[in-house]
Amino acid sequence: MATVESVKTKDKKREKYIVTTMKRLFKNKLAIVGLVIVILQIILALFAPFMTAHDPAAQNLANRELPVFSDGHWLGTDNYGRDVWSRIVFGARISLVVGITAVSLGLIGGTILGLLAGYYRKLDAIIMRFVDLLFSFPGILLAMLIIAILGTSLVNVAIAISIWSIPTCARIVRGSVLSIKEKEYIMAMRSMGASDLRIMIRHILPNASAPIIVFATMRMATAILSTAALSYLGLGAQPPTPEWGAMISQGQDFMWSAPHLTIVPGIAIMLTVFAFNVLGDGLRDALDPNMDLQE
Amino acid sequence: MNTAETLPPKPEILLELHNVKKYFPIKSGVLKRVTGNVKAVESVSLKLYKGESLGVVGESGCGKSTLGRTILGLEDLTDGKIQFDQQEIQDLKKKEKKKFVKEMQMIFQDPYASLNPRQRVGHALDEVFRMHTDMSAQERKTAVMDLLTEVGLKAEHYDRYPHEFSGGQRQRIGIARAIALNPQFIICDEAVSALDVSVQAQVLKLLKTLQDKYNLSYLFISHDLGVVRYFCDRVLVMYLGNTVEMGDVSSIFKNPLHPYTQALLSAIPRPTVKAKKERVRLVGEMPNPANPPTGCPFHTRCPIAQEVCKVDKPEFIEHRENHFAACHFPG
Amino acid sequence: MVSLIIQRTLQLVFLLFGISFLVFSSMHIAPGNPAAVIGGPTATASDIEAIEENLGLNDPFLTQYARYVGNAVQGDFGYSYQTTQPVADAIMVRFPNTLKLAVASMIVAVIIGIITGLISALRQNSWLDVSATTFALAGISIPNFWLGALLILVFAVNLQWLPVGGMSSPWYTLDGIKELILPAITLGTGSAAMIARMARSSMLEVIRADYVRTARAKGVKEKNVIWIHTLKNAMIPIITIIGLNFGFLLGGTIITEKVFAINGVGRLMIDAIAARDFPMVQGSVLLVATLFVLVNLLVDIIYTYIDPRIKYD
Amino acid sequence: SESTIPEGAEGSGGDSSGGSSDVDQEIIYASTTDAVGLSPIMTNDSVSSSVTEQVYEKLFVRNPETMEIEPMLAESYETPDDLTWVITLKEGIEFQDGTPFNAEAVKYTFDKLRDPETAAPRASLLEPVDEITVVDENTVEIKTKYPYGPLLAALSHSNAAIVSPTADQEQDLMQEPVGTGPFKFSSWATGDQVVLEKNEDYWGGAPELDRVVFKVVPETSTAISMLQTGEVNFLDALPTEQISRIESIDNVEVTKQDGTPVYYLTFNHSKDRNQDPDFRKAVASAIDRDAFVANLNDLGVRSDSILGPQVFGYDESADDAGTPYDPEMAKQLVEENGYGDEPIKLLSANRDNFILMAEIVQSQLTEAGFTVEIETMEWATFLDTARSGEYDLTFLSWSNVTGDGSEMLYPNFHSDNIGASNRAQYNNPEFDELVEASRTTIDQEERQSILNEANQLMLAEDAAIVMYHGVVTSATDQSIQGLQMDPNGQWSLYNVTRE
Amino acid sequence: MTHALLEVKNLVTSFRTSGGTVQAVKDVSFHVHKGETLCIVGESGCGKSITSLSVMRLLPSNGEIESGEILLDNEPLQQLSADQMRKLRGNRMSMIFQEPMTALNPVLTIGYQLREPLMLHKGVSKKDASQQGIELLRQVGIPNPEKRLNQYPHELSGGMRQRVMIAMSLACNPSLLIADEPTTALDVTIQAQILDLINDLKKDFDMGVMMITHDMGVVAEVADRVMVMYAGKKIEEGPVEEIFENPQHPYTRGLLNSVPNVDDPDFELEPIPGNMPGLDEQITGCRFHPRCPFATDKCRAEVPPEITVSDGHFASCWYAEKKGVELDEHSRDLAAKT
Ligand SMILES: Nc1ncnc2c1ncn2[C@@H]1O[C@H](COP(=O)(O)OP(=O)(O)OP(=O)(O)O)[C@@H](O)[C@H]1O
Ligand SMILES: Nc1ncnc2c1ncn2[C@@H]1O[C@H](COP(=O)(O)OP(=O)(O)OP(=O)(O)O)[C@@H](O)[C@H]1O
Ligand SMILES: [Mg+2]
Ligand SMILES: [Mg+2]
Repeated sequence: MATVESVKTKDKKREKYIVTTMKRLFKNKLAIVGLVIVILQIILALFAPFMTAHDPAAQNLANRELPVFSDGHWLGTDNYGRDVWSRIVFGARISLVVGITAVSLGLIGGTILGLLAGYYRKLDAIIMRFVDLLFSFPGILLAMLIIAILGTSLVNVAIAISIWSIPTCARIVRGSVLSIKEKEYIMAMRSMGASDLRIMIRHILPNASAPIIVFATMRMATAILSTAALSYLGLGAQPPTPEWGAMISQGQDFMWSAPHLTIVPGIAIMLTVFAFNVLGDGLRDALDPNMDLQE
Repeated sequence: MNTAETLPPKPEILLELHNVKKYFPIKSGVLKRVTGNVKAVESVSLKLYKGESLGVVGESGCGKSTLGRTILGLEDLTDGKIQFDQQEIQDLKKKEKKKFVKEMQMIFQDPYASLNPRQRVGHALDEVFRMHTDMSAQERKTAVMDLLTEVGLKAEHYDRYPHEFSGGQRQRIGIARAIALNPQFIICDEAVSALDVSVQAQVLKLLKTLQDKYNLSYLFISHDLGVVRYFCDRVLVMYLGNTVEMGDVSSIFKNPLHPYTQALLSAIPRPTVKAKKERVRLVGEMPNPANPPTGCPFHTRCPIAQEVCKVDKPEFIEHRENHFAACHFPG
Repeated sequence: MVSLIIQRTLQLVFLLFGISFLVFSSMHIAPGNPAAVIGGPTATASDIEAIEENLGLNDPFLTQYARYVGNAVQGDFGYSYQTTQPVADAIMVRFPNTLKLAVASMIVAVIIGIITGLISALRQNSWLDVSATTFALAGISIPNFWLGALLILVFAVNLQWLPVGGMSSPWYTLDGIKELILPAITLGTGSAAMIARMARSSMLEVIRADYVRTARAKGVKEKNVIWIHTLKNAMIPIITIIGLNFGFLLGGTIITEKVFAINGVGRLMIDAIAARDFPMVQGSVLLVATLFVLVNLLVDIIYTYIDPRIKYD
Repeated sequence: SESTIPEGAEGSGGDSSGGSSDVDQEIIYASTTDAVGLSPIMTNDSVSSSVTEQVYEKLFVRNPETMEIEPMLAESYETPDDLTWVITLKEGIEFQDGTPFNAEAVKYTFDKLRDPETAAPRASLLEPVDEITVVDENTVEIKTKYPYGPLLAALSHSNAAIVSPTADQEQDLMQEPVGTGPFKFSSWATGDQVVLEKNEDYWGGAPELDRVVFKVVPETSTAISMLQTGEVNFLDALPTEQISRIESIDNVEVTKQDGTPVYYLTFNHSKDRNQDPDFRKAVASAIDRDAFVANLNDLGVRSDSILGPQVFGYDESADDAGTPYDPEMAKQLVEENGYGDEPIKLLSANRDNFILMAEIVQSQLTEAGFTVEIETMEWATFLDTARSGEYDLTFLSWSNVTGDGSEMLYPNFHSDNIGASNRAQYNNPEFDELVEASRTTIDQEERQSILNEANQLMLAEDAAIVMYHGVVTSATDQSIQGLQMDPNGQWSLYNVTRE
Repeated sequence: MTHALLEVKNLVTSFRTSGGTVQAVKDVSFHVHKGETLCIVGESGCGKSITSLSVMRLLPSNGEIESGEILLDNEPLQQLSADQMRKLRGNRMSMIFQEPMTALNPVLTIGYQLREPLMLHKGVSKKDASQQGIELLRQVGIPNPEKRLNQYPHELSGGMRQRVMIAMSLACNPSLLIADEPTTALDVTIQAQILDLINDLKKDFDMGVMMITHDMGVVAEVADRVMVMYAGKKIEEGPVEEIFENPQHPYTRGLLNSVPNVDDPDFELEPIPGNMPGLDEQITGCRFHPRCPFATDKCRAEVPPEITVSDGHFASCWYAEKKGVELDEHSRDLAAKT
C-alpha cells in the first residue's frame, strides 16, 4: 500500500522532543533571561573557589562593614569583615544544593503518592486525606515542626521543605494521572496486558512530566525563599555558612549602618527566584502542546 | 436446524457471549454509597465465528465501547458468561488470562490518543514483544520492521514520535500493534470514525487484507452504517445496553426487523442525489442508562409501540434464519 | 450543598484528629523540654522534675494524648505550659488580629492580582503585559521579611505616613486601617503575584474557548465578551488559587506578625514551638487548619455559584 | 531570669510628642517577648521581672550606686547566730488590694516559693532556708539549714518579692499581680502589652508616671523604628549591631553602664579531651578577647575574671589572671598534640549575641588549627542539650540579679548542680569546697577573699574563658528623666518623669 | 442577474506561525444566493472553517485576511469598522459551530444566551426577548421551552444544545447562515433531525446557507450547490447533481469513491492514496498531483486553471472535460492570469 508523503516537512518535524521544547522556550524572552541567570548561578556554584580571592569564612575584624566597591571587596564586607562577594558566590552553591535536594526529595515523595492515588482508586481517598492533612498545615509551620524534631541544619531544612512540597506535588501528579489514565493509549496498554507498574512508570509518568518539571522549577524558587524565611526565624544554615537567607536576616541588624548586607543577598535571592519562576513559566508554555499554533 | 444438507461447512465459533451485563455503580451522598447503576450493558448475547467481522452499531452511549472493553477484561464483568475458544474466561485469574491477551486485541477510535506521545513508535511496538515473548533485541527489531511494512509504513518510521504521523498513519501503527502477537480476534472500537473519508477507505482496505491473510475475526464497533455494510459479515444493533437485532448484513440492511434498526437505516444521509426516500423520523433521544424505561427499552421513541411494549421486555429471538430481534412487532 | 457541608465537617474532624496526633507526637519526639524552658537556666534537676510532674509530662505518651483529645472534644484545649493561661483564651485574644491581617492581605492580593492578571491577559505580549508579569514575578521573589523591613524604613520611618507596627485600633477606624496597610502589602504581595499569574493564564485559556467565539459570532460587544462571557469562567481556577493562597497567607502571618509587632496567632505559634508549649502549639495549629478547611469549603461553595456544572451530591 | 540572654531584650523610650510643658505622664517600653506571667513566684524571665519589679517589692534591695544591700520592705535585721536571721519589717504598708503587709505575708510568700507543690522555677533561691517563723506582726525569723552568707542577696532577688496572700488565694497572680510597689496592674493583652498605672497610695509617695506600658515588639529593628517615630519610648539591652543606629536618632538618649552579666565560653568538663589542661590552654590562648570586645561598640567590658567588676567577690587581680591571647602558642599546642584532628562541636543558642561570639571564636580557633563546627539551636533545645552535656564547647551567660559571686559560682560550676544549672559539668572538689565556704560564711570580708580564691582557681585551670562582661544599656526618649539602671539590667520606674 | 447574497472573491487567509507565514485559504472565490444552500466539502484541514471564519471576520488572533473581497449584499465587509462588523454578526449573518458541547457558555443560562442577540441587535426588552426566545426554542423543536430558559447548557443533551445554537443564530432572522459541521458530533438519528430542521428553516426564512461538512451523505441531503476544497484551494464547484453524477476533478471522484454506500452491497471502495499535504509544503503544479492517479508531467509543473465544465460547474484540473460552454467572465479572467 503506497504511502505518499512529502519528505521535506517531515524532516523538519524529525527533531527531538527536547529540541522542540527548547526552541519554543527560546521564543520567550523572559525565559531566556531566567535561563541565563540560572546558568550563571550554576557556574558560580561550580566554580565558586575560582570566582573570588577570599575565603567566605575568613574574618577580618579590622575591616568590618566595608561598603560596596571597597578596595579588594567590590561588594564590601560584613560585620565580621568577611567578603560579601565570596559569600554570595559560595551561597549560590548552597541555594542550589538546598533547592535541588528539597525539590527532588519532595518530587519523589509527591510523585509516588500522586501516582498511586491517581492510579488506584482504592488508595486515592487514604492518600489524599493524608495529603490534605499536610496541606492544611501552613508550610512554614510544618517546616518549623520538622526542624524542631530533626534539629537545625541545612540538611534538615531541605528535608523540611521537601516534605512541605509533597502535598502540592502529589496533587499535581494525581491530577495529571487522572486525566492521562483515561487516555486511550493507557487503555491500549492495558489491553496489551501491560502490568500496572509498567503503565505507571513507562506510560503515565513521562506524560505527566510537563507539569512536574514546571512544578519543580517553580518549587526551586519557593525552596530558596523558604530557606531564607527559616534562616530569618533562626532555623536555617549553621553559621558561618554563607546562606543567602541567613545573610539577609543577619544583615537586617545593619540595615542602617551597612544596607548592602541585606540588599546584596536580597537581590541575589530575588534574581534567582525570579529566574526559576520565569523559567518555569516558559517551560510550561513550551511544554504545552496547545501552544503549537501560537506565534 | 442442523439437518444433513450440503450446507457450507459450519464455521467455528470463536467467541460467545451469554447475557453479558456491565453496570457502573453511581455513588452519591456523604458516605459515597452506591445509589444506583449506569446500566451500560444490560443484556448482550452474541456468537462470533472464526474469520468473520461482526459489526456493532448503535447510538452514542448505547454501550458499544463498554461491551468491547468488557470482552477484553478491561472492565469487570457484572454478570454473564464469555466463552473464547471454548473456554469460559470471565473468571480467570490474571496469570491465566495472559494467554488470552495474545489472542484478543483492540484498535481504538482516536488515532491521536491511542499512542503514547512520548514513546517512539518503534519502541511502542517493541514493547509488545518485550512483554509477551522472549525474543532477543535483534529479533524484536526485525519483527517490528516487518510489522511496519505489513501495515504500509516504512522502516525509517521506527524512530519517530506519534505526532510526526498523520491520523491515518497512526491508525496503521495501532493496527500493527494489534496484530503483533498474531491474535485471532480484534476489537475495532470506532477504528475508522475519526479518519477522513479518503484515509478511512485506506484503513478499511488494510483491515480487510489482514483479515484474509490471517483469518482474523473482528468485532467492529461503529456508528457508521455505511462502513459496517461495506466491512462486516453480520451486524449487531444495540440500544441502551441491549441487543435489539442481529443478523447477516444483507438481511438486516434489506429487511430490518426492529423499528429502531429501521429508523437508524433511514436516518443515514445517502451520498447520492438520486433516490431521496421518506424517512422514519425518530423523536427524542436515548433515555438515561441509569434509569432505563420499563418493558421494551425502545418503547419511548418507537413509532409502533403498543401497551405491551411498556410492560413486557421482548425476548431476543431468531425470527428468520440467522436473524434475531428483540421486538414484539418485528417486521 | 448540605451534603457538601456535612462531608467537609466529617473530613475536618478526621483532619483535626490527624493533625493533633501529628503535632502531639512531633512535639514529643522533638528535643527540648518545656519544663527546662519554664525553669530557665537556673533551674535545678529537682525544679525541673517538679515542673514536669506538674504538667503531666511523665505520663506515657498515649495517656497524654488520650487526655488531650478527651478534654479537647469537650472544648477544653488545656492550659499553656508557660503562662498557665487557657489555650483557648490566649488564641482568641490573638485570632482577630491574624484574621484581620489575613483578610486585609487577601483583599490586597485579590485586587492587585486580578487587575494585573487581566491587564496582562488582555494586552498579551504588550509592554503592559511584560511589566505586569515582571511585577508579578518580582512580587513572588521578594522574601517578605525583607520587604516588610523596607516598607517600614520608607513609609513609617522616613515618610512617617504610617505607623511602624502594632495593631491596636479597631479595623474600621482610620488608625486601624493605617496599621493594616504595610503588613497587608507585605503579606499580600506574594499571593497577589500568584493570583495575577493564574488570572492571566486562565483568562488566556478561556478567551480561546469556543463559547467566546460563539459570543463574538453573536455580535456581543467586546466589553461584554470579557466581563460576562470570559471572566466568570476564568474565575474558577482563580478562586481555587485564592483558596490555596489563604493557607500560604496563614503561614506568612508568622513572619509578618513578627516584623510588624502584631500580636497574632502566627507569632503565638513560633513562640510556642520555641518554648515547647505543647498545648499552645496544638491549639493554634488546630485553629489554623480549621480555618484553612473552612476557607476551602467556602471556595467550594463559591464554585457552585460561579459554575452551575458543579454540584455536590 | 538570671540569664543575660535577653528574654525580653531591647526596649526603649521616647515620646512622639518630644516632651514639652504638659506631656502625658506615660511611658511605653518595648521588649521582644511577652512576660510569661506577673507573679514573682512563678516566673523566671527578664521581661516578667521588669514588670513585677514595678508592682512588687522585696525585703532588701541592692543599691545600684554603692552595691550595698539595703532594706526595702524590711526595716532592719539581725543575726543572733549563724543560722538565724531576724528581720523587722516596715510598718503601715499595705498591698495594692488593701491587705496589710506584715510578717504573715512574708512567711506566706517564702513558704509558697519553697513549696514543691508550687513548682516555682526559682525555688532554689531559698533552698538553704529551713524554717520561717512569724515572731510578731512585724518580725519574721528565718532559720537556715546551714550558715548561709548570701541570704540577703537572695532576699533582694526579684523572685523573692513579697506578694499579697489574700490576692494569691483569690486570684491568679500570674494574670493579676498585687504587690506593694509604686505601680499597680491595670491590664494585660497577652502577647501585646501589659499596662500598669500609678499606685496613688504607695507608701513612699505616688510616682510621677500615670501609666506604664510594656509592649511586645519581637523584631528589634522594628522596635528601634518605633522608638524613632515615638511609638515607644524606652528600650533596654540594646544589641551591639544596632547601637550606632540608635545613637544616631535625634530624639533618643542612650545610656551605658557596666553591669553584672557575664558571657563566657566554657568547656564541657565531662569530656575526656576537655580534661587535658593543655587543650584548654590552647583554646584560651587562641581567642583574642581584646579584639572581640573592641567589636562590641562599647557594650562589653574586657576582663578575664569570671566574677565581673560589678559582682561581689571580684578582685582586680583577676582581670588578667586568665591565659592571655597568644596565637603562636595556641598553634604550637594544637600542632604538638594533634588537637585539630577531631572536630570540636561548638554549641550556641540561636540568638544574635551568642552567634556573634560563636562565629568569631570559630574563626579564631580555626586560625589556630582547630576544626570547629558550630551548632546552633533554639533556646529550648539549647537548654536541654547543654544541661545534658552534649557538646564540646559552648557559650553561657549569667546576669546575676543579686550581684553576689556565690550566686554565680554555685549554680554554674558547683558539682551539686551538674545535670541542672552547671551546664559546664564542672566538677572540682577543691573549688566546690571554696564555693560552699563562700555560701556558709557570714562575714562578708571573708567571703570576698574566698570568692576571689575560687575565681582565681578557675582561671588558673582555664575552666571557662570570659568573653566579656555586660554593659547595661537603655535607649530612652529625651523627655524621660530619672531612669536608673541596675548593674544587673533591672530598673525601677518609680522616680521617672516625662517632661 | 441579481447580485448574490454573499460573494467571496479571491480570498487569501494566512496565519503567522512559528515556521513563518502560511496560507490556509488560497485564492478562493464563491457565492451564496438567497434561499440556497452551498456546501463546502473537503478533508480535515483543507481550510473550510477558516474560509467561514474569514467571512465572519472571527479569525484566530494570528490569522489575517491577506487579500480578496467579501461582499454581503454587495457591501464590502473588510471596509467595515470592528464595531460595524460586530453589529452585523448574529444579526444579518450568523454562525453555528461544530461542537455543541463547547460552543455554549457553560456558566450562563440558555435564556441569557438566547436573549443576548435579540436585546443587542433588536433592542428588545428583556421580557420580550424571553418571549421571543421561547418562541425560537419551540421553532427548533425543543419541548418545554419555558423551562429550558433557566437551565444551563450542561443540563441539555448534545442534540438539544445544537438546537439551542441554531435558535440563537436564527434569533435576528439572518439572511446568511453559516453552519460549520453542525452535525458531525451528533448521532445519525439526531443528525437527521437537525438537517431537516435547517432545511425547513431555510425555506421558511429564505436564508442563504453556507454549510460546511466532510460527509458526502450530508452534502447529498442538503446542498443545492457544492464547493470542493483541497489543501486551501477550491478545486471544483457546481450544482449538487453535477458534482455527484459528473464529478470532474479526480479528488472529487476519489472522495465519492471513498464513501461506502449503504444501499449498494457490492460497492468497492477506491481510496485516494496518501495524505493531504501540510500548509507549508511547497508543491509545484497542481497541489493534488502527488496523490492523483492520472497525474502527468503537466500536472506536476503547472497550476491548472479553473475550467468551466457546464453552467455553474467549474473544476481546476487539466483534464476536466469542457462541455462546450462558454467561459464565463470570471474564469476568463483567471485563464488570462495563468
Ligand atoms: N467508567 C464509567 N463509569 C460510569 N459510566 C460509564 C463508564 N463508562 C461508560 N459509562 C456509561 O455507560 C454508557 C455506555 O457507554 P459507552 O462508552 O459504552 O457507549 P458507546 O456506545 O461506546 O458510545 P459512543 O458511541 O459515544 O462511544 C454511557 O452512558 C456512559 O456514560
Ligand atoms: N490559528 C491557526 N494558526 C495556524 N494555522 C491554523 C490556525 N487555525 C487553523 N490553521 C490551519 O489552517 C488549516 C485550515 O484549517 P480549517 O480549520 O479551516 O480546516 P477545516 O477544513 O475546517 O478542517 P476540519 O474538518 O478538521 O474542521 C489547517 O491546516 C490548520 O492547521
Ligand atoms: Mg464508544
Ligand atoms: Mg473545521
